[in-house]
Amino acid sequence: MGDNLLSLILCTPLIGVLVLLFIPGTMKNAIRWWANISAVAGFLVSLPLIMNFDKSLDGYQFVERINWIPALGVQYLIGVDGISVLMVMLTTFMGMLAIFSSWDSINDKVKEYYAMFLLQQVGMIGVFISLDFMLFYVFWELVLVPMYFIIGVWGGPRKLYAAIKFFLYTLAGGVLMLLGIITLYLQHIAQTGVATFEITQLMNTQMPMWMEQLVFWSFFLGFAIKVPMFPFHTWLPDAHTEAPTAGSVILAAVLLKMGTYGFIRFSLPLLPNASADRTIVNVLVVLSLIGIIYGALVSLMQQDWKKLVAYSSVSHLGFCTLGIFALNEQGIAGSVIQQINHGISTGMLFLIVGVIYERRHTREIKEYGGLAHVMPNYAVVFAFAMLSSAGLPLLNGFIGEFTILQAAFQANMAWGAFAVTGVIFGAAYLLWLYQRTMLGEVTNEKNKGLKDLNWKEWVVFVPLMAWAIAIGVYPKPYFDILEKPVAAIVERVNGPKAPVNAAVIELKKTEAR
Amino acid sequence: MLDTMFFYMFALLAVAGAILTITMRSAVHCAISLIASLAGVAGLYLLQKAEFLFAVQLVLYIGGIMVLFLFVIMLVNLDSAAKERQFHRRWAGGAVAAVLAGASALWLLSKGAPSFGSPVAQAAPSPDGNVEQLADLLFRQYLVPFELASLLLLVAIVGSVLMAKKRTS
Amino acid sequence: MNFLELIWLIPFVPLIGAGIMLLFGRGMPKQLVSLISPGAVGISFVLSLGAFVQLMGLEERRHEVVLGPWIEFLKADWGFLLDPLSGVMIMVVTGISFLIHIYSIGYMGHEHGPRHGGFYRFFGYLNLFVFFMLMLVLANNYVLLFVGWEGVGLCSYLLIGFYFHKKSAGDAGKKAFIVNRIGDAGFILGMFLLFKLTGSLNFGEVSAALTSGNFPVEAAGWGILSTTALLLFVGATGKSAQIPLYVWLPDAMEGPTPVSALIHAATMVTAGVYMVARSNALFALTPDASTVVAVVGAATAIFAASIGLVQNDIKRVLAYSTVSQLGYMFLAAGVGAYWVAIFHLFTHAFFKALLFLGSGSVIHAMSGEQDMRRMGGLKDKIPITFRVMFIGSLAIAGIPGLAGFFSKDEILWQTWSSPLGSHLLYVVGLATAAMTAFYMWRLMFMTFYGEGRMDEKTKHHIHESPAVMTVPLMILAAGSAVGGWIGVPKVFGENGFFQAFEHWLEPVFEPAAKVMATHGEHHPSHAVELGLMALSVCIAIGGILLARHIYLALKEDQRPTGGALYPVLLNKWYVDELYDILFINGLSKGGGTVLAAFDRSTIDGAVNGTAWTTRMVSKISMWYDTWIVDGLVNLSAFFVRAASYPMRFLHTGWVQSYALIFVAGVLAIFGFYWWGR
Amino acid sequence: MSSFYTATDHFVLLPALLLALFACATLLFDFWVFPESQRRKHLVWFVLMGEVFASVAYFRQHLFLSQHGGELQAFGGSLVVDQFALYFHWIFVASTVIAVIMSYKYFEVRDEHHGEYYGLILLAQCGMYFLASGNELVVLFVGLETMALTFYVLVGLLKRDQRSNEAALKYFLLGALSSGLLVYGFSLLYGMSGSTKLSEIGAAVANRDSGDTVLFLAVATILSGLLFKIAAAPFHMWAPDTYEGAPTVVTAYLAVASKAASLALLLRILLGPLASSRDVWMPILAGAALLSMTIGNIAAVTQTNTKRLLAYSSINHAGYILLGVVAGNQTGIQGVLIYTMVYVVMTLGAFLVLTVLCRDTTTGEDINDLHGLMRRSPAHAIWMLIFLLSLAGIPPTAGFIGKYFIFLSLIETGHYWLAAAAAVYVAVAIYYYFRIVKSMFVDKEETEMPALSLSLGTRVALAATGAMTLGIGIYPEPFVKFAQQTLR
Amino acid sequence: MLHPITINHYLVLSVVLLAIGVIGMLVRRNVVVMMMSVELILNAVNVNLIAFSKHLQDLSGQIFAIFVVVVAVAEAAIGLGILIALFRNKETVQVDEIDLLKW
Repeated sequence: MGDNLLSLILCTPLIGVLVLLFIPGTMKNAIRWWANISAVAGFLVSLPLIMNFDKSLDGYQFVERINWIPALGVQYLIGVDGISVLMVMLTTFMGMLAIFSSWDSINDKVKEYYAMFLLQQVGMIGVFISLDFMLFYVFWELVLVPMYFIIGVWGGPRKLYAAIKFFLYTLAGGVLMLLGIITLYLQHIAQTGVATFEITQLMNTQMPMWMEQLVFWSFFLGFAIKVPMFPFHTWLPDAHTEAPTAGSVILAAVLLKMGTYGFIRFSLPLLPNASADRTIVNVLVVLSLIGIIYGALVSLMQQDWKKLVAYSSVSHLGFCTLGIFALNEQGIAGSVIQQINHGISTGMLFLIVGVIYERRHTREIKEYGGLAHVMPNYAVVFAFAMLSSAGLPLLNGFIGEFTILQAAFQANMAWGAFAVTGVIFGAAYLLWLYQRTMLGEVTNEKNKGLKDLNWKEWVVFVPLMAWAIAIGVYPKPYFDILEKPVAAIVERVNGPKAPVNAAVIELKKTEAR
Repeated sequence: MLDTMFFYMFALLAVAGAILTITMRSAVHCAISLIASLAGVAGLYLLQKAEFLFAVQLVLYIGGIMVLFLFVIMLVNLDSAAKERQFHRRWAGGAVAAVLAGASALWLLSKGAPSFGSPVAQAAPSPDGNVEQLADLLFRQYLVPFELASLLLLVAIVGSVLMAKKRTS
Repeated sequence: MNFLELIWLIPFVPLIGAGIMLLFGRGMPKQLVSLISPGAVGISFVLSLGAFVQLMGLEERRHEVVLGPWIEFLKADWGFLLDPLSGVMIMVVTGISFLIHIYSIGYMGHEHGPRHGGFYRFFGYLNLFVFFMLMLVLANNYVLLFVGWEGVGLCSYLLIGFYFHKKSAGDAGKKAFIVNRIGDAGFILGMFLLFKLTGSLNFGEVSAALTSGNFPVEAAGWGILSTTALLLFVGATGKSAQIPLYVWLPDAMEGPTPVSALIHAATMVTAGVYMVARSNALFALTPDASTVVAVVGAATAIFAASIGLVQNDIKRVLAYSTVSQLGYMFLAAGVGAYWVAIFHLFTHAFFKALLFLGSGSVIHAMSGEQDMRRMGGLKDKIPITFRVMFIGSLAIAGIPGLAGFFSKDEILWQTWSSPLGSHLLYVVGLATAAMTAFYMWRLMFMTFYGEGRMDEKTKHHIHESPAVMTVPLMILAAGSAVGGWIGVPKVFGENGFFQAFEHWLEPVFEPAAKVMATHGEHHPSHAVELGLMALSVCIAIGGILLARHIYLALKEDQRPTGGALYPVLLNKWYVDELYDILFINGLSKGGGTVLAAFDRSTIDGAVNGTAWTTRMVSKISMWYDTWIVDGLVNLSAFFVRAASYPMRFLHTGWVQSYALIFVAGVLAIFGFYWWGR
Repeated sequence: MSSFYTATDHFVLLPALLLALFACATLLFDFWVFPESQRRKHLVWFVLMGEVFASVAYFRQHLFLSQHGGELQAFGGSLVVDQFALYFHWIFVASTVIAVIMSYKYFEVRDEHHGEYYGLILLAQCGMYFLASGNELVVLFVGLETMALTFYVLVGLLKRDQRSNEAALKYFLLGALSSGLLVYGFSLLYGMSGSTKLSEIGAAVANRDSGDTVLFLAVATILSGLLFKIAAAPFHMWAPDTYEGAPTVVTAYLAVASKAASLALLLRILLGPLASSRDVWMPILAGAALLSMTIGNIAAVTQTNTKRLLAYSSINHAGYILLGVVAGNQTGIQGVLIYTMVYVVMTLGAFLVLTVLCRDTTTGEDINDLHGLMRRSPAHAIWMLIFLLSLAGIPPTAGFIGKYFIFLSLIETGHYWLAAAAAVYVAVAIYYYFRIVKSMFVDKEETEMPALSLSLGTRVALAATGAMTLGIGIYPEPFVKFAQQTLR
Repeated sequence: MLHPITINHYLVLSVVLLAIGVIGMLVRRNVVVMMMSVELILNAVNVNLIAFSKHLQDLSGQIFAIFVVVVAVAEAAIGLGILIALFRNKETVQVDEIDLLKW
C-alpha cells in the first residue's frame, strides 16, 4: 500500500463512483450513504500521506512512475512535495465536508450528483499530484465537466449561463495553456532530443527570453482564468452564485487553487527568467492588487449574499497571487497557506449561505436581518467565519494575509501599502453583510420561525472552525512543510544568491543587522 | 491552314453552342444547342487525331446523353417551366464571378503557356488511326480504371433506376 | 510559586473563562456566571500581582517567557514579556477589569440582552476582551501585540453591538471596527518597515537594533524611521481615537456602560499610548514624528474638550473627555515624556473608569435616561454615587492632591520644558485643562444639583445602586484620590516613594532617554514650574466656578448661548457633516444622475462619509464589473452569436448562391495569387 | 507490362474485388434470394460478411507489408498498397460496418426499404478503395466519381421526403461543379507532365518553379475540388443542407467515410506530386482551415437542428485536419491521420445516438428532441456526452489526442497564430456542443416520450464507438504507434 | 490571320467553355440546363486533354478523356434520376424554388 499510496488516494473516489453506478437511482439514502463513505474513505486514505511525509527531504515523495504514452513522452508520474501534500489534504477534507453537506439539500438526481462530485474529486487530486505536465493537463480539463454539471443541473435560476460561462472561460484558458506546454515540450526535444512532459526534466530547457515570455503568458491565461485574476474573474461570481452550496464550497475551496497551484508548480519553476522579468512581475502584481481592492469594493455593493462572498474570493485570491509574485519565500509560503485559509473561510461562508438558502430559498440580503435573534448559533458560526475571512489574528486568515503582506512589502513597499487597504475593505464588506443579515430587529415575518443549526450542519462547521483556529495559533507545521519546496522555487527564480529586494533601504551608515 | 480554318469553325460552333445552351429559354432549345456545341468539340477531336474519341463523342454523348436529356425534358417539362424566366434575378453576380474566374484562369494560362514548351515531334500518323494503340493502352495500363468504370456505370444504372422508379408499395 | 514563569497564564485564564461562557454559558444560572467570569479575572489579577511583586525583586526587572514558535520568520513567538511597563499595564488592566466585572454583575443583572441570557454573553465577551488586552500588553513582539490589538477591536465591536437589535448599536460597532482597521493598516505597514529595518519584530531585538548606533537620529527632515514611526502612530490614532480617526469613540457609547468604562476609557483606548511608549526607541530617534504625535495629541485634546463643553448626553461628555485625555497622553509621549504618558494613563484609568461607572449608576437610577437636561438634583437621592463622582470630577479637573492633578500637571510641565515641547502646546494644554474642568463640572451641576427635571415616573424610580456596584465605585474613588502620589513632581523634593513611578519605568524608556540626552539637558527654574502649576490650578478652579455660575446660578434662559460657536460645538465641529458634504453631497451635486440611483435608505445606513466614498467607488466598480469587464465577455459572446446568424443565413437554401460562393472561393484563391506575389 | 494480371495485381485488388462482388450479390439477392420478410436482416448480415472477407484481404496485405515493408504496386503503378492506404481502408471498413448496423433500425423506423442501399454502400466503399489506393489520375478520378455518385443516390434515398430529394439535388449539382473543376486541374497536371501517374507528375512538377502560373491554376482548381469534398470553407456550402436532408445514417456515413476518403485523396496528391509546390498550396489550405473553423464554429452557435449542427461541426473538424496538412511535417501528417480516425469514431458515435432517437413520433433532428434524454435513457445521454466532449477535444477523450497532434505540429512548425486561433475555437465549439448536453441533461421534455429500446447491433456499435472514443483518449499509445508506423 | 493553331488556342477554348459552363451553373434556373452546363464543363476538360495528348504525342490523354465522358454519362444519368425523383414530389425544375433546406 505504501508504494501506491497516491494512486490509492486518486482511485478511492473513482471506485466510489463505479460502485455508485450500480446502486439503483431510487435508493437515495443508500446512494447518500455510499457517497459519504467514499468521501470519508478518500479522506482517511489521504491521512497516511501527511503522516508519512518527510518534510526534511528535498524533491518529491511517494513518486509513482508508469509509462503511459511513450510515443508522446507522457507518463503517469505522480508525487508530492510540501505544497501539493497540503493541497491534497485540503481537497480530500473539503470534499468530504462538501459531500456531507449535500445530504439534505440535494434531492433530485442524487446519484448523478454524487457521481459528479466524486469524479471531480479525482480530477482535483490528480491536478495536485501530477508531475507530468500532460497528465496534469488531462486532470485539469477533467475537472471542468463535473463542475459544469454540478452548476448546470443542480444550480440556481441562471445556472446554465453560469455553467457554460465557467466552462468556456476556463477551457479557453486551458487550451491556450496547452499551446504553451507544447512549446516548452518541443523546445525540450530540440535541446535534448528527449520527448517528455516530466516537469523536472522540462526545467532543464533553455529558451530565448521572448519565447519564455510567450509561454509564460500562455500559462498565465490558463492559470489566471482559473484563479481568477482581475480581468478574468467574471465567471466566478456567476458560477458561485448559481452553483449548489457544496459546489460553491468545492469551487472556492479547491478548484480555484488549481490556478494558484499552477503558478507555483509550473510557471515559476519552469519559466524562471520570465517569472522574474520586471514587466511580467509588475503586470501580475498590479493585477493582483487590482483584484484585491476591486474585489473588495465590488463585494461592498452586492445585494446578493452569495455573490458578495464570491467577489470576496476575488479579493482573497488577489492576495494569493500577490504572494506568489512577491517572489520570495514568505510570499509563496504565505500564498499556499492563504489558499488553504481561503478554502476554510470562504468554504464556511458558502456553507453558511447554503444553510440559510435551504431554509428560505433566497439569497437577497435585504430579505434578512436580525437572524441572530432566531438563529443564535448560526450567528456565532457566521461571525467566526467572517472573522476568519477578515484575517483576525489567531485565526487562519491572519497568518496567510499577514505573511503575504509582509512578503509583498519586502519586495516592494508600494505593493504592501496598496495591499493593506484590502484588509480594511475586507472588514468593511463582511461586517456590513453581518450587520445587514444578522443584526437589528427581525423585520421579515418569514424569518421568525427559522430553525437554528441542526447536527448535520454542526458536523460540517466544527472541523472547519477547529482547523481555522489550529492554523491561526500554530502555523509552524505549515511553514515547515513548505520550507523546502518553496526555497527551491525561489532559488530557481531568483538564482542561488540572496534575493535582491526592489527597494533597498538606503541608510547612511552600515546596514541594519 | 486548313487545320486553322477548321479549328476556328469548330471552336466557333462549340462556343456559340455553349452560349446558346445557357441562354436559350426553352430547355429543348438548350439541349439542341448543346448538341451543336458537343459536335463542335467532336470536330476538334478529329482535328487532334482523336478519332476514337470523336466517335465516342458522337455516339455516346450526342446519341446517348442528349437523348436522355431530351427524354427527361419531355418527362418533366411543363409548359409553365418554359414560360418562366430563364435566369434568376441575381444572375449578374454569378455571371460576373464566373467571368472573372475565367479571365483569371486565362491570364494564368497565358502567363504560363510557354511552360508547355514546343510540341513533341509528330510521329508519322498511322493510316488506320490510333484506335489500336488506344485499346492497348486502355486494356493494359488503364485496366483498373476501365474496370472501375464498370462499377461506376453500375452505380449509375442502379442509382438512376432507384431514383427514377415509382414507389411500388 | 514562581509567578514570573506563569505570566502566560494571566491572559489565558480569562480566555478559559470566555470559552466557558460562550460555549456553555447559556445554560448556566446567573450566579454561576457571576462567579466564573469575574473569578477568572480575579485569578488573573492575583497572578499579575504575584508576578509584579516578583518582578520588583529581579535585578534586571525584565522577564520573558516563550511558549513556542508562532510565525517564525518574523521572529514572532508565543512570547510574553513582563517588564515595568507591561507590569503597570497588567496591573491596571486586571485591576480595573476585575472591578468592572464586579460592577457589571449588578449593572447587567437588571438588563437583559435582546434575547434571554445576554448576561452570559456579555461576560463572555468581557472575558475575551481581557484576554486580548492582556495579550496586547504582555506580548514580547509586535505581531503578538497586534493579535491583542485586533482582538480588543473585535471585542469592542462585539460589545458596542451588544444590543444588536438596535441599528445604531450595530452601526456604531461596525464604524469602530472599520475605523480601527484603517489605523491597523498603517500599523501593519509600520511593522513591516520596522522588520525591514531591524530584521525582527521582537521588542527587545528591535529596541537593541535601534539603539545600536546604526540608525542616526533623523533630526533633519524625514527618513525611513520617521515614516515607520508615523505609520505606527497611525495605528495608534485609530485605536486611541485621535484626530482624524477619533470619530468612532463617541458612537461607541452605544454599548453598555461598563463596557464604556472598561474598554472605551480605561484600557483598550490606551493601547495606542502603550504602543507608542513601547516603541519609544523609535520615536526618540525621530523628533519630527514625535512632534507630529504631540501636535496631534494636543489638537485632539482641545478639539474633543471643546465638543465636550456642550454635549447633553452624559456618556458622550465622558466620551469626548476620554478622547481629550488621550490627547494629553499623546502630547506627553510626543514631547518625549513617556513615563508621564503612562502615568496619566494610569491615573486616568482610575478616574475615568470611576466617572463612567458613576454615570452608569446614574443612568441606572434614571431608568436608562442619558440626557442631562432631564436630570438634576440627584445629589441626595443617590448619595454614594454622587460622592464618588464628586471625587472623580475633582480628580479629572486637576485639583491638587488628587490623582489627575499630578499626572496632568506633569504633562503640562513637560510640554513647557522638554526639548521637544513648545510653549504653544503648553497653552493648548492649559486651555484644555480649563475646558475639562468646565465640562466636568457642568456635568456634575446638571446632574446632581438644582431641580430635578425628570418626569414623575422616573423620579419615582430613582434609587441608589446595590453594593455590588457601589463598592467598586468606592475602590476606584480611592484610587483616583491617592493614585497620583507615586508621581509627585520633583519640585516638591525627591523621595523614592513619591517618584516611584518614574523610577520604576526608567529601564523601559532608557533607549529614549539616551537619545533625549543628546538634546542636552536644560533645567528651567523651580519658580517657573511652581508658577505654572499655580496657574493651572487657578484655571481649573476657574473652570469649575464658571460652570457653577452658568449651570447653577443662572436660570436656563439666562445662560450665555455661546453665540455662533454653540451650534458648531454641539454639532461636533460638523466633522461628520463635513465628511458628508465632502464625499456625498459634493458628488451628488456634481454627478446627480449617478447619485439618483442611490437608494435613500441606504444613504441613511451609511455610517459616515468615508464609508460612503468607498461605497460610491465600489458601486462604480460594480457597475464597471457588470458592464465593462463582464460586459466585454458577454459582448464577445454576443458577437459570436450575432455573427452566427449571417453565417447561417449564407445558407439561403438556394443552391446557386452556394455555387456562387464556391466560385468566389476559387476567385479568392486566384486573388491570393496576386496578393501573395 | 509483360503480364496482364499478375499475382501481385490480384493480391492488391482483392479487397476491391470482394467488395464489388458482394455489392453485386447484394443487389441481386435483394430481388429474389432472400425472403421478403427477413430480407433486410439477411442483407445486413451479408454485407457484414463482405466486410469480413475484405478485412481478411486487407489483413493479409497488412501482414505482407509489415513483413516486407515498403509498398506494393500493382497494374503498372496504377494501384498502390502502402500503410497509408491501409490505414484508410481500415477506417472505411469500420465506418461501413457501423453505418450498416445503424441503418437496419433506421430504415425500419422510416418505413423505407431499399435493398439497393446495401449494395450502394459497398460500391461506395469500392470507390473509396480506389481513392486511397489509386496512384494515378484516372483511377483517382473515376474512383472519386464512383463514390460521389453513390452518395448522391444515397442522400436522395428517402424518395418520398422532399428534403431528401432536395439534398440529393443540391449535393449533386455542386458536386458536379466541383468535380468538373477538379478534373480540369487534373487535365492541367497531365498537360504539364504528359503522364497520369502521380510519380511522373511529381517529377514534372518538381521541375517547375513555385511561381509557375499554370501550376498554380492546377493547384487552385484541384484544391477547390478537394476542399469541396472534405467540406472545408468556402467550399462547404453543400454540407449543412445535405446533412440535414439526407437520411441520418447516410449523413453519418457521408460525414465520415466520404470525408476520410477525400482526405486520403487530398493527401495523396498534395504530399505526392504536389509536394514540391508546398509554398503554393500551404497558404491556401491555411486560409481554408481558418475559414472552416470560423464558419463551422460560429455558424453552429445558434443552430437548432442537430444534424445541421453536426454538419457545421464537421466543417470545423475539416479545418483542424487541414491545419495538420498546413504544418505538413511528420507530426502534422500523423496528426491528420489520428485526427481522421478519431473524427470518424466520434462522429459515427454521435450520429448513432441521433439515429436511435429517430422514432415514429420524432425525427430526432431538432435539439429539443433530446430534451430529458438523461432521464429517458441515461446510457445514451452519457455516450452522447462522451462523443460531444470528444468532438470538442476535452481530455481524456479521443478528440483531445487529435487536437493535441494538430497543436503540436503547428507549434513545431512555428505557426503560433494558427495554433492560438485553433485553441480559441475549441472554446467556441464547446458552447454549441454543450447546448446539446444542456438539452439532454438539464431540460425537461415537454411531452412524455417513450424510453428507448435498442437493437443488439446498435448497442454493439454504440459500445464500440464509445469504447474507441474513450480508449484512444485514455490509452492512445497503440493508435499513435499505428499512425506513426503508417507514415514510416 | 491564319497562323498555325497551337496548344494555346485549345487551352483558351477550353477555358472559355469552362467559363460558359460555370456561368450556366450560376445563372440558369432550370435544373436540366444546369446539368447541361456540367456537360459543358466536362467537355472543356476534354478539349484540354485532347489538346495535350496531341501536343505531347501521348495517348493517355485520350484515355483520360474517354473516362471523363463515361463519368459525364454516369453523372447525367444519376442527376436526371434525382431530378425526376424530386420532380415527382415538388413539381418544379426551377432551382430557386427548391429551398426547403436552409439556415
